[in-house]
Amino acid sequence: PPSSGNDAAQSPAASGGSDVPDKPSAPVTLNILDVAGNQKLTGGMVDEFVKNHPDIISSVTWETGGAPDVTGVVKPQVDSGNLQVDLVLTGNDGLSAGIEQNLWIPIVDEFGDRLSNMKNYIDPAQKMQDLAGSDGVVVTYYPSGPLLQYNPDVVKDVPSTPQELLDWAKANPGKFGYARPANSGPGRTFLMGLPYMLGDKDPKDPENGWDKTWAYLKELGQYVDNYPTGTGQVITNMADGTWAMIPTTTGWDMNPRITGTEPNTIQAAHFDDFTWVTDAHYAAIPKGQSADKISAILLLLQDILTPEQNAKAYDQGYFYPGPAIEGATLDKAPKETRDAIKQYQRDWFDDLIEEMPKETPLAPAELVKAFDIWDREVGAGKYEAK
Amino acid sequence: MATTTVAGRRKAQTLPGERSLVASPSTWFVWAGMAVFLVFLAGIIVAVVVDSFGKQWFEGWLPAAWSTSWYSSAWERFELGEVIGVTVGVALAVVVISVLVGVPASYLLARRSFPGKKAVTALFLLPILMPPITYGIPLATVMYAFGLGRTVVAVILVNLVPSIPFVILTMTPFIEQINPSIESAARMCGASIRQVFTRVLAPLLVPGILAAGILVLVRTVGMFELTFLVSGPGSDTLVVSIYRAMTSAGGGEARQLISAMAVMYTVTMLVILVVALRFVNPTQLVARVKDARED
Amino acid sequence: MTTTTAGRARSTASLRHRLAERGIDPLLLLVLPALLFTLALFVYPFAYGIGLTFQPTAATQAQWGGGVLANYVAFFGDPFVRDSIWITMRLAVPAALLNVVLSVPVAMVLRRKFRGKRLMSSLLVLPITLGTVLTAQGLLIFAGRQGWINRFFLTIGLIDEPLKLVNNYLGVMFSLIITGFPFAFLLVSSYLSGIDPSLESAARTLGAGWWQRFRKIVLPLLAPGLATTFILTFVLAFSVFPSARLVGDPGGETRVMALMAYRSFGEQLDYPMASTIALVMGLVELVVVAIVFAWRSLLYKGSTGGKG
Amino acid sequence: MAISATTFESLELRGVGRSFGEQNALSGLDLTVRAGEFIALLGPSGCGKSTALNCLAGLLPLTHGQILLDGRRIDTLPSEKRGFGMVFQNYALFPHLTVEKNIAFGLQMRGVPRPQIAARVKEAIALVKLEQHAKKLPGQLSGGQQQRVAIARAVVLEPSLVLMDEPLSNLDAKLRLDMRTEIRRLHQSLGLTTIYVTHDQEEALSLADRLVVLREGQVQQIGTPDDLYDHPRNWHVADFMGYRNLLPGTVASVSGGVARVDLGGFTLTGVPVGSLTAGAAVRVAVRPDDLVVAVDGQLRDGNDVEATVATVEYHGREFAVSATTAGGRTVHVRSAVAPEVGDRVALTARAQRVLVFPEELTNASDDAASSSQASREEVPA
Amino acid sequence: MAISATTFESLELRGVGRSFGEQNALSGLDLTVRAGEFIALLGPSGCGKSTALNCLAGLLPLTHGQILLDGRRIDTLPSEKRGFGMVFQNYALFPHLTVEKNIAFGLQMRGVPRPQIAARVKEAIALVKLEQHAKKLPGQLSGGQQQRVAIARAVVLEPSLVLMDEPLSNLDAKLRLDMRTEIRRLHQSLGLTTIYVTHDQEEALSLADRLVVLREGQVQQIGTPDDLYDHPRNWHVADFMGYRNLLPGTVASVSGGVARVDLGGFTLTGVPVGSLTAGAAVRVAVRPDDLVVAVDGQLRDGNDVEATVATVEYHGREFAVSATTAGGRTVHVRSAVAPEVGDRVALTARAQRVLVFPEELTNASDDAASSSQASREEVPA
Ligand SMILES: Nc1ncnc2c1ncn2[C@@H]1O[C@H](COP(=O)(O)OP(=O)(O)OP(=O)(O)O)[C@@H](O)[C@H]1O
Ligand SMILES: Nc1ncnc2c1ncn2[C@@H]1O[C@H](COP(=O)(O)OP(=O)(O)OP(=O)(O)O)[C@@H](O)[C@H]1O
Ligand SMILES: [Mg+2]
Ligand SMILES: [Mg+2]
Repeated sequence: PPSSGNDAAQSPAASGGSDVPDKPSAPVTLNILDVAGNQKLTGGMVDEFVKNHPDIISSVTWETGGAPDVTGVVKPQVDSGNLQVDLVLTGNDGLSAGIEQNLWIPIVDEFGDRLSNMKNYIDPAQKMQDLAGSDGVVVTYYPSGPLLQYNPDVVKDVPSTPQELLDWAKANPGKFGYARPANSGPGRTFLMGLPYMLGDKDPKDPENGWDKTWAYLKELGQYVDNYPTGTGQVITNMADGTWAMIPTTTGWDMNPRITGTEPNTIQAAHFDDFTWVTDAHYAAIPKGQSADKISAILLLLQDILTPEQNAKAYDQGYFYPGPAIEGATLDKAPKETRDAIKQYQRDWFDDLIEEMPKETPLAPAELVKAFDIWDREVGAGKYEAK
Repeated sequence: MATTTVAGRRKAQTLPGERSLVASPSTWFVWAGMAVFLVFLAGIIVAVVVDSFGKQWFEGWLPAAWSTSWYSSAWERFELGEVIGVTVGVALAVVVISVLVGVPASYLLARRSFPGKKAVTALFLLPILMPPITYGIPLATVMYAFGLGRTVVAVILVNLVPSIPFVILTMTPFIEQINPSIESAARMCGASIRQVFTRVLAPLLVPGILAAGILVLVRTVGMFELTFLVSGPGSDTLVVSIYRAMTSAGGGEARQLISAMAVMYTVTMLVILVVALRFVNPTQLVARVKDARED
Repeated sequence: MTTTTAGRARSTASLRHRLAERGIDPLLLLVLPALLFTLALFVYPFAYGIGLTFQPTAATQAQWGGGVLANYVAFFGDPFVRDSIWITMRLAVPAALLNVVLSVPVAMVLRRKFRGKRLMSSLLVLPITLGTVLTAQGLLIFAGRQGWINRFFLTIGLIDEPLKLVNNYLGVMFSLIITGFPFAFLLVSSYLSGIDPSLESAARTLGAGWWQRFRKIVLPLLAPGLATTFILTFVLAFSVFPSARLVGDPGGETRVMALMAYRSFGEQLDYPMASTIALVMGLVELVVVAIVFAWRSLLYKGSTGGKG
Repeated sequence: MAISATTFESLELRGVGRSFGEQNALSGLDLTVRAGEFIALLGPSGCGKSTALNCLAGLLPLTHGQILLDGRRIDTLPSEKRGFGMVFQNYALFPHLTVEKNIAFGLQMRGVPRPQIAARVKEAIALVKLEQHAKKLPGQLSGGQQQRVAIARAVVLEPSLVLMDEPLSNLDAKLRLDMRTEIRRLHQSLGLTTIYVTHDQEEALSLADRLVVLREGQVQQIGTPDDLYDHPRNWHVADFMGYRNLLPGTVASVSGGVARVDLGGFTLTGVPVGSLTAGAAVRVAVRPDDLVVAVDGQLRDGNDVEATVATVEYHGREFAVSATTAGGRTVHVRSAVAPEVGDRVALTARAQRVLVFPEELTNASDDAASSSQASREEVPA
Repeated sequence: MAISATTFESLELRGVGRSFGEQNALSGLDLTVRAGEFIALLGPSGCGKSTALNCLAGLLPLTHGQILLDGRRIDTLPSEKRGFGMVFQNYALFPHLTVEKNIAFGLQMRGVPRPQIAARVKEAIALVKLEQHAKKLPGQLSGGQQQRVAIARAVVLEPSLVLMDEPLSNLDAKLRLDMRTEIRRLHQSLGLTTIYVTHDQEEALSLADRLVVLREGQVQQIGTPDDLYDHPRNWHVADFMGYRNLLPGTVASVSGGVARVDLGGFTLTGVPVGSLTAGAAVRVAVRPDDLVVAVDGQLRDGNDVEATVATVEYHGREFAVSATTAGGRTVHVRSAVAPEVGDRVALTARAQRVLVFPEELTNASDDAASSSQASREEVPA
C-alpha cells in the first residue's frame, strides 16, 4: 500500500494556508475515497493530471463506498490522526455528514485563492457550491430530475402531472414504485421535486411546509408494494417488468440503458410543469492532511475545473450532462462519450434543462429531517414525527 | 437348509433400512421437506450463476445473450485477485491465531475450576452475543490510533475478537471429552506440561481444531461489519468488496456484476471448505468426535 | 512445612499444593492471552460504546429530555424506534424456532445409515458457503415476481398472479432459514448423536411406537441441546441486517433493530443513539437467552447415556 | 394381582441368521425354548450373542430363518408388538425419568389404566427391593441398583420372554455375585422364560438350564450345564468351560478308548472326543484343578508332566500355580501347598479328566481374536 | 541392557490424606513399602483407592501427610519427576500413537538416545509378547493386548515403583485370568515394586504380598493374604475376604474362647474377634464353603441351622445354594449335590470357621453404599 506519509517533510498543515507550499516538495501518492460514484466522471480527469504532472502526483488509488460510509471510514482516521484517505469525493449527504463530525479542512476559506477556476462555475453549480459552504469544492454538477421513466408496453397514457401519476398508480397498483429516498438519488429527487409541483407552502422546509407532499406520498404509498433500499433494485424491477413506471433523473434514465441493465425500449417523460432539483459532487479533504498533499490536491482540483478536463464528466450519461464549468461542452468530451450520449440521450433533454427552473436541494440537516419523516410516515406508514 | 432356498428367502425378506423407510409416512414428509429445501437452494444458486453469465436478462426463462464480461469487469474493477488473496490470507491467519490463543484457554476452562471461572466464561460469551456494531466503531478507532488502520493486521485483529471466544466455546466440550487420564499417563511418562500439549493433546485435538477452524473460517470470510470498519484498499476482503460494489455510487453496480461477485465469493468459500472437509465429516463439525477419535 | 488454615482441618500440605487444590497454579497462564486479548479488543471498545449511550446529542436531549439518559428515553419513548424490537422479535423468534423444529426430523432421518448420507448432509450444510449476498441475490432472482418459481406456477396454471415471495417478511424468513438451517442442523445432529440409541431400543421393547419413542424419550433428552441451538440461531437471526435490507421490506415489516441502528449511525449520524439501539439489541438478546436458559435449567440435563 | 409371566408353549428359532453386508454375525441358529426355561448364550466378544438377542427382540431384522411362537411367525412383527422384555447391557434406563416412571413406562405404552399401573409398579419395585429409591433418577443410583431397575422395568410387563444382554458385566465382583442370585431368584419365583447373554462361564453355568455356546456366529454346542461342563464337544467349548490348559499336540496312538498324545517333550493320555487316528493334530484339554502336583511321585494313570514353577498365586485355601514344561509350554495347576518359584514339580492328571479334541477349528489365535474385536468396535453394538 | 527396576530401600507413607473440600477421600494412610514388594489396595467403589494411587503418583496434591523415598520427601515433586510408572484403569494409551511409539514415549521424554530407545522398546514389547502388533494403533488391539501395552509403557522406564489402578476391571472373565498371571510373571521376573488397586478380592489375594483394605478413606487392615484371609480384623474386611454370610445377631454367651450368638431363630457358635461380652451386637461371618449341607444329620461342633433351599446354582462340580432360615435370613452354602428348591436342609459349620465380629462399623447398608457411589459418579475418577 502507498506510504501514509507522516515523515517530516509532510507534517500536517497548520490552520493557516501559508504553510502549504505551492507545489509539493516531492511527488505524492493520493488515496481517493469515492462515495458518490464520482470516479466514473472524474477518473479520467485525475488520470490525465497524473500523466501530465508526475512531479506532483506520482500515483492514485481509488476506493469506493456509499455515502453513509464516509464517517465510518474517515472519522476513526481523523480521530486517531492517522490518515489513510487523502481526498474524498462525495455527494451532498456525505459532505454534510463530515461537516457534522468536523472532518473536513475548510478548503474554500483557506485556499480559495488557489482555486481560481471556481469562478467559472455555471450558475446552478455555483448555487450548489454556495450550499456546501467552505468544506467542499463542486467538481461535477447535473440538474437531475424529477423525470419519469416508463415501459411503453404497459403505460399507454403517460402521466403529465402528479395527479395523473397518482391516478395511474391507483389504476395499476404495484406497478409504480421508487426507492427509499435516503438510499437513492432518483428517490430523493422525486421527494424534493414534489413540493414545487404540488405548490407546497415552503419547498425548503419539510417539517412545516410540505403538507401537500406528505399527503400525496402517503396516498401514493397505498399503491406501491415496497420501497427498495437502493436504486439498483428499482432498475432491476423496471428491467424485468415487475414495475412499469418509476421516477428518474437524466443520468439514471440514460446510464442503465447505455450499460445494458435496462432495455433500450424503456421510455422517459417529464411532468408538464416542474422544477429541477439539482445535484453535484464535491471534493473534500480530511483534517490532519499533510501540507504536501494539500498542495497537490489543490493543484489537481484547479486542473479538474478547467473546461477541457471538466468535459469528461459527460461520461456515459450517468450524471448527464455533468460538467460544472462554463464552456465544458460535449464536443470537448472523448469520442466514446459523444457517441453514447448521442445514441441514448432524449432529444428533449437539453431544451428542458434550458427551459425549466432550477433549485438547489435541501440543506443536509433539512434533508435528514425529510428522510426521517418519510421513513416514519411513508415508509413505515404509521409513525407521526414528533 | 440348501443354500439356494436361503438365497431366495433372503431376497423376499426386508432388510433393516428398507422397512422403516417404507413404513413411516412421517419419513416421507421429511424427505419431501428436504427436497423442497434443496430445490430452493438449487434454484437460488443456479439463478445467480445464470444471471452472472447473462449479458442481459430482463424477462423470460433465460437471459437473451450470454457473456463472461461481468466476471472480467468485476475482476479488474475491484482487483479481485488481490482481494481473494487477502481474504484467504486473513481467514487463515485468523484461524491459526484464534486456535493458538483459544485452545489453551479452552483447555483450562475444560479441565480446571478456579476462582472467577464463571466470570471469565461469561466474558468469552459476550463478544459472540453482542452485535458487532456495539463495539465496532470504538474498536476501529483503537486500530487507527495504533496506526494499524486499513492494514491487513487490523483486519486480522478485529476478526479475532469474535473468533477467539468462538474457538474457546466450541473447543471446551471437545477437550472435556478427552480422557484426562491420557494426560496423566503422559505425565507419568515424564512429559512436562508443554510436552503434554504438543505431543499428546495437540494430535488428539486435531479433529476438533479442524471443526472449530472451519467454522471460524466461514465466519471470518463472511464477516462484514468489523472488517469493513478497518479495511481499505489492499486490505478489503471479498464481502467488503461486494458490499462496496453494491452500495457505491448511490445506486450500486449492475445486478449481474453483483451476481458475478457473489458467485466468486461462494466459489472461494467452497474451495476453502472442500479442502478443509477432506479432513472432517460435516456432521461432526460441532463437537463429539469421540467415537472417531477412539479407534 | 506445616501451616494451619483457619476453620479447616489442619493441612500439612504446602501453600503451593493448597492453592493448586483451589485451581490456582501456573497453568492459569494458559487463559491469559485470550483474556488479555478480549479485554483489550472487546471490553474496552464495548465499554466505550456503552459510555457513548450516556452522551446524547443536544438534539436528542432537547427533543426527549432525560439528561444523560435521553437516548434511552428517546428509544423507549419513540414508537418508531421502540417498535423495531417487536418487529425484530417477530422475525427472529419464528426463524430460530423454525430452524430448530425443522432440523430435528431431518437430523433424525439422517441419523440412519443409508447410501448417500454423507452427500445429503453435505448438501444441507452447503448454504453456509453462500453468504448473505448470494442468498439475497438468488432469492430476488429466483423467487421474485418474474422469477422461475412464479414463472413455473404461472405456466402450469396454478396461479394467475405472481406470488409475493420476496421484498417482504417472507423473503427475510426464507433467507434466515436458508442461512440458519445448516447451523441448526449441524448442532442438532451432534446433540442427537449423544443420545444412546439403546434407549430407543429399550423403549421399543417396552411397546412404544415411533411417536411415543420420540415424544417420551428423544425429545426430553434432546431438549437442552435444542435450547442451545435455539439460542445460537436466534442470535444469528436477531442481528439480521443485509437480508432485511435486501430481500425484506426495510421500511415496514422488516424494519429490524439492526437497520434502525444503521440508520442512526450512517444516515442520521447520531452515534450515541446508534450505540443505544445496538446496546438495547444486545440486552434484548440477553433477555431471551436468559429466559431460554432458565427454562433449560428446569429440564433434565446430564448424561444422555450416549458416547458423549 | 401378582406379577407372573404370560406363558407360551414353545419358542422356536429356525435357522436364524443375520449378516451385515458380507459378514455373517450369526448363522443357522436352531433352538427350541420351552416355557419357563433359562437359556444362556455364551461366547467370546463379537461372536454374535447380542445379535441373536436383538434378532429375537425385533431390534434387528433377520436376514435368514424364522422365529415362531407357538407355531406363529413373529419375526416380521416390530419389536413393540412382540411383548418380550429386555434388559440391556448398559441398562438403557431413561435418564430423565425416575425409577418409578422408568418402570411404569411400558405399562403406560400399553394403555394400562392408571391405578393398575401404580399397583403393579409398586409390586415390581418391591420385588427388586428398591422401595427407598423409587423417586430417584437413574444417575443417582449405584450400578447394582440400576441393574435392578432395568430388571423390574422388563418384568413388570409380565413378558412371555425376558432377554438379558450381559446384565452383570459392568458390576463389581461382589455385586455381581449378589445380582446373580437375585436374577436366579426372580426367574425361579416368577417362572419367567429367560434368554441370557454372557461371556462369563461361571455365570452361565450357575444360572442356566441350558447353554448355547457360540463362536463367530456359529453354534458350537447346546446342552445342559453339566453336559457342557463334562462333555464339551470341541476345544473351543472346553476353553469356555474352564479347561484352561489347551495344549496342541499330535496323536501318538489310540487304543482302548484312550488316546496318547505327544505334546513335544512329554505325552499325556486322555479321552478322545470324536474319532481320532494316530498322527492327527489335536488339542489336549485339562482343567487346572484336574492337574495336580504329584505328591510323593504318586502318579495317576501314568499321566505326568515335569515342569518348573513359574508363578504362584494365593487364592485362599489353595494356590494357583503356573509352570513351564520342558518344551516351553505353560500349564496351569491348582495346589493345596505353595511350591517355590523355580521348583521342579511333577504334575499328574487322571486320564478320564483329560480330553483330546481334534484341532478342527480354524486357528482362533490371538490375531484372529484381536482383529475381530477391532472390527466390532467400529459399529455400534 | 535388560529391563530391571531401579530400586530403593523403602517408600514410606506417613499419615497421607487427601480431602476434597469437606470430604475426606483418604485419611491417615501409614504404610512402608519395601523394594520388590507387591502391595494391593482393596476396597469397594469410592473408598479412596484411586485417590491414594494418584497421591503417590503426584497427580493429586496431598492435603495431609508426607511421602518419603529413602527418607527424602517426594510429595512436593511433580509427577513427571518422581520416576514412577503407572498403569491406568482404562489403559489411557495414546490413541494416536502406535504400540511402539506409545512405549517409546516415556523414553523420548527423558531424552534417551534414539538407538537405545529402539532397543529398550523392542525388549519391552517382547516382554509383553506383542511383537506382531508393534505397528498397530491401540484402537486395533483387543482389551488384553491394550492392557499389555499399558504395562509395557510403564515398565520400559524401569521405574522404581509401578502403580496399577484396577488394570483388569474392563476385561472378560477369561482374559482377566490370563492377564493376572501375566502381571504376576512380570512382577516376579523384573522384581518391580508394585502398588495395585482392585476391588476384586481374588485378584488381590492371588497377586499381592501384602494387602491394604480401605473403607471410606480409612485403612481397615494391612496384612499378608493368608493373614487377611484367615484373620480379618473386622466384618468389613471379612466381607471382602469372601465371608459372604454376614449375619447380625446378639452374643448369648462367651466361654472357652468361643461365643454363642443368637441370630433370631437359631444360634451359632464361633470364634470372637476382639473382646465381646454377652448382649453385644455382632456380625457372624461364615464362608459359603465352610457352611455345608449336613449329610445324615452329621453336625459339626453342634453348629447347625435349619433352612429352606431358595436357589440352586450349578458351578461345575459343586452347587451354590442359597437358603432361607426360619427367621427369614438368607444364607449362602456350597454343596456337592444339588438339593431341590423348597427342600428343608440342615446346614452346619465348624466353630473355628465361624468368626464373630463386633458390629462396630457404622451401618454400611445399601443406602450408604449407594449414595457414596452416586456422588462418586458425578466427579471424574
Ligand atoms: N450394526 C452392525 N454392522 C456391522 N456389523 C455388526 C453390527 N453389529 C454387530 N456387527 C458384527 O457382528 C458380530 C457380532 O456382534 P455382536 O454384537 O452380536 O457380538 P457379541 O457377541 O454381543 O459381543 P460382545 O460380547 O462384545 O457384546 C461382530 O463381529 C460385529 O462386528
Ligand atoms: N476430584 C474430586 N472431587 C471431589 N471428590 C472426589 C474427587 N475425586 C474423588 N472424589 C471422592 O473421593 C472418594 C474416593 O474416590 P476414589 O476415586 O479414590 O475411589 P475408588 O476407591 O478409586 O473407587 P473406584 O473403585 O470406583 O474407582 C469418592 O467418594 C469420591 O466421591
Ligand atoms: Mg454384546
Ligand atoms: Mg478408582
